[in-house]
Amino acid sequence: MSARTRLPLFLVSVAGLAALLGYGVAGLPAFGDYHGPYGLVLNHVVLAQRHTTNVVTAVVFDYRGFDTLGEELMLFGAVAATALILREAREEEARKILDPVHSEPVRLIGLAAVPVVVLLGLFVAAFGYLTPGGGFQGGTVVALGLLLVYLAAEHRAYRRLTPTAVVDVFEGGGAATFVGLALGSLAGGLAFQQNFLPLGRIGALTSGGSIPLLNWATAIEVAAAFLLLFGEFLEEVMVERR
Amino acid sequence: MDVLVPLPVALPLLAAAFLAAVGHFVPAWFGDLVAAVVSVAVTVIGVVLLTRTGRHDLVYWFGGWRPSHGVALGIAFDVDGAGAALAALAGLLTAASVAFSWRYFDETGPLLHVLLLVFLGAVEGFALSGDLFNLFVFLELMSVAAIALTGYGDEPAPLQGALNFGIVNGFGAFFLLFGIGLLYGRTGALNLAQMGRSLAGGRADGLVLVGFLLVTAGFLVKAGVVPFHFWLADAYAVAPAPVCVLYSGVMSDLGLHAVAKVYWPVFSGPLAPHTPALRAILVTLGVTSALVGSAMAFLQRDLKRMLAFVTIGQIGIGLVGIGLLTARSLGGETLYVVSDGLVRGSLLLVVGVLVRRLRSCDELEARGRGLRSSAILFAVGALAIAGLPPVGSFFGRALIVDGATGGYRWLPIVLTVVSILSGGALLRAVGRIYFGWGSEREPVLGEKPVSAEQDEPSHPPRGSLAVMLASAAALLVVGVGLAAWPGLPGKAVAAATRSLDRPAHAAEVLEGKPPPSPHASAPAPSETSIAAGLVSAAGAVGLALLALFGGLGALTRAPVLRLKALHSGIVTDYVAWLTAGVAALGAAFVFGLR
Amino acid sequence: MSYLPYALSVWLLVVGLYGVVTSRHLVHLVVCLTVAQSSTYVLLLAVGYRKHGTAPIFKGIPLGTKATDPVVQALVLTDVVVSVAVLALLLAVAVQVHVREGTLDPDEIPAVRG
Amino acid sequence: MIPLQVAALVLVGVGGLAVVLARDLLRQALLNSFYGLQLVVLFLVFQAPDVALSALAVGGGAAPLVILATLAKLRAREERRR
Repeated sequence: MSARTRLPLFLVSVAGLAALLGYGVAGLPAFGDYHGPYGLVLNHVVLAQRHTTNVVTAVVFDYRGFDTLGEELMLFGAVAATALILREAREEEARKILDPVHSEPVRLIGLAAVPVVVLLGLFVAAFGYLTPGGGFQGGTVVALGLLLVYLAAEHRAYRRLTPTAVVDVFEGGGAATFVGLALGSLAGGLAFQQNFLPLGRIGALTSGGSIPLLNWATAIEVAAAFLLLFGEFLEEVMVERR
Repeated sequence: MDVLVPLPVALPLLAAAFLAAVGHFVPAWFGDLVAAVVSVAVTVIGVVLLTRTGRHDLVYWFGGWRPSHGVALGIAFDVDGAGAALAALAGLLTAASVAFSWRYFDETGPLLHVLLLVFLGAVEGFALSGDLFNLFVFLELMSVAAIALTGYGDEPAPLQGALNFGIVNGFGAFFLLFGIGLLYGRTGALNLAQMGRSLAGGRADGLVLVGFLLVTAGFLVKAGVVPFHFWLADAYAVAPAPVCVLYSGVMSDLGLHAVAKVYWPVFSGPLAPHTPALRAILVTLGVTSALVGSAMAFLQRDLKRMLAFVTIGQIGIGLVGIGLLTARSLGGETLYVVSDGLVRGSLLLVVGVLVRRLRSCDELEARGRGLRSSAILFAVGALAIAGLPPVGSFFGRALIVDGATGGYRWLPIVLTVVSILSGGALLRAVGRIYFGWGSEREPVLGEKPVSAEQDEPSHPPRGSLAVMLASAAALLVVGVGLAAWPGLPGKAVAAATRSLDRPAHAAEVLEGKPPPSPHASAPAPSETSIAAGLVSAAGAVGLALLALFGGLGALTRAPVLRLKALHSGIVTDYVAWLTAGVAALGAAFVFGLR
Repeated sequence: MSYLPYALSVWLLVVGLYGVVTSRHLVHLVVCLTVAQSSTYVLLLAVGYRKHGTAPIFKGIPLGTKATDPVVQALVLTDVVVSVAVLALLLAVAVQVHVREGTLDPDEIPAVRG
Repeated sequence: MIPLQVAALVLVGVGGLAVVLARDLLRQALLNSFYGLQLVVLFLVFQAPDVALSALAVGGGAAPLVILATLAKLRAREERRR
């Protein structure tokens, strides 16, 4: 199909599609009038059932933890595949890796920022089941923080800090821990992914039973996954530098 | 709750993560071993689950969150006969694929098996889940693993196929998620049974129709139903054969069956008054798919691409089985999809053997006089595709056709044409490749295919031929031999009958009430369908001989060339077609179902 | 007016589709894909919003306070993070295609014709 | 619906259109990260702080990084061919 015939076909059909979607959303309750039941029931029972003040985290890691299992493996698989494909592309045009030159101020700012951002990420991950945050967000932030090492120091330092093999261990290990905990409760005669730890005092870092464990397993996996991802893409750029 | 239910998902995913973690420190064979053990274990579990779903579904609440007052707090697996059968099918095909790819790739390192295991876990979850968003998650996981596997190979492949796959399926997933948002706003639920219960009171208004449209479109993209099919053939052409096996045998079948899996529990209530119109729409869609797919299959020279279009055609027949909206044809669809998927998988493995032996899967170039055993496998598989009685898929197809009511008596004729085209294409390839019949120049079949595995370096053929042929033969034997399973059609129809009873099913899932045992029976195939099967097989042979010795010059006509030209391989075209298809289907729903 | 958020989600999906179909560069195309994807996030969160409701985090506020739906937020939260990895995967494939073909114009790099 | 929400919605609508219409890749990448931040604001006024956080980490950090790295790679290849 030439671009000349493609656009009219598309415009006509997308107009129809837009009309259909509008017809569909018109059947929704007006914005702000959502009447449940699913989420609203959870809002009432979570504090008593799970001792976590952040209902969203409780949903992510417990009530709908099985979705999260799938999402984690999606992240894991996508990153592994990206690494594979980019490495193949590089092997096709093998080039010497050179480090970019950086001005001193950039290095200093970067180095100063590293611990700050990493700590921020750990904080976000740690209090995720009490206040907004959690393993997914925290892990991403941690990875971004370590990425600054690349901006500050050299690419080699970034690589030394995050050798692929080790990162793979953490990535796979984090995901494996997540599934393993779920299977553990199964082995213990409970349902898959059922909580098997004391719920603890509401508001304490140890509250929420197994949620902290799953939370940290997630944080580790996400951080490792993004470190691997960033590393591969930076390598791409490095290959091209002369 | 049955402790086996979560394992088909948990085992592969755990194995995948573990394998990735230790992958750098273990020998290569370890990956083969883990993948083989896990996929075999999953197959066995699937069969055991199948035997346990005779009287009732197996409902499993993750995290132990049973519903309170009809509100599902957690995610449920709802294993019925069809789900368990598809789970076992996926396990078996993965096992065959793992066995086949033993020493098939140069590539060492665990990644192939990691991705295969992630894919297996995803399809198992998709087959067993009873929660709409959970279905979405596993659909996405399936896509990610599949895109990666498409790009997998010794030499970097031309990856446009993978890109088209990712983009078109991405939009399919967005449509599905948009539909989920609509339905969640109305029902405030994600559990299929609960959603259906909350929709049952109301009528089929805009939100229900559009929600049904978007969810169905999402699944049909994955199934590769015309006009959502364009990405599929491209992806097959570049993916290595052992991966195509999983696409053709598992992914398309699951995407297709998901339509029934969602329609009956969720939408059958409000849409019940419009059954005849919906039947007309879905059957039309299926017949179109079947005709386009089989016609395009006959116009290919790349065997993988040919089998991709054969898949599209066969999936179309399956959609007819779902679209007839009767218990008998739905049971037929399950039986048909499973046995036919096994046969398609076996055929793709045979193609893999050709690729390794002759370094080509091009009908006009590959010449394999010597390869008798693979010739036999290929020929038998082709006849099975053509629906020769009494192979497994024949019984499924007979149930589909005999389940047709009133105005659909013409179905056998159309399906016969489809089978003649698909089977004829495959048998033509058999004649050319193994017997050297026919000419080596057929301009209408297009230029030489560009496949990842075509231009291999000239090191000696890898992989153990015995193992490859054995795995192909195993799939073929099971697929054909399902016919010998006593009373299997009856079981399939009984399971289908149960899943059609929406209120009883909802009560079973949400309150754990045992369902009534249905009085379903599957009468022996009618004379019509037996005759149709025999005519199809004979016609396929005849068409193949005609094409080989008469040549295909007669096909160089404008309509044929235009049909081929539509498959331009340009992803922006595909997205335009996807939009047009959804809009057209939606118009049919909105104006037809009210 | 109270349907504006839903209208926005429809708008984003349509706009994303338009961008993809008219795109002349695969990287541009993949970014447009993410715009279309964001429409689903907007829809889900809009559906779960409740007038004058707080965030579903009961720290320092009494139980039973009117709050938005936590489920849709959980669904979107994970999907947002994962979508980046998928974006990266598609971009990696695009890089690979560029290495092979030397161009990323969809019209110039058809997969297989016919 | 409070004015703040209306404003956020309109901003996102415009931002999305801008991303799609930007034909220059680098400009599109920048507009896209702006768009990500607009989404963060929208999620905040939708009372979804958790989602806003992950949207911030992704839209403000991960996504632009990946896109820009890809663009840098492609540009370098283009230059080398010339």
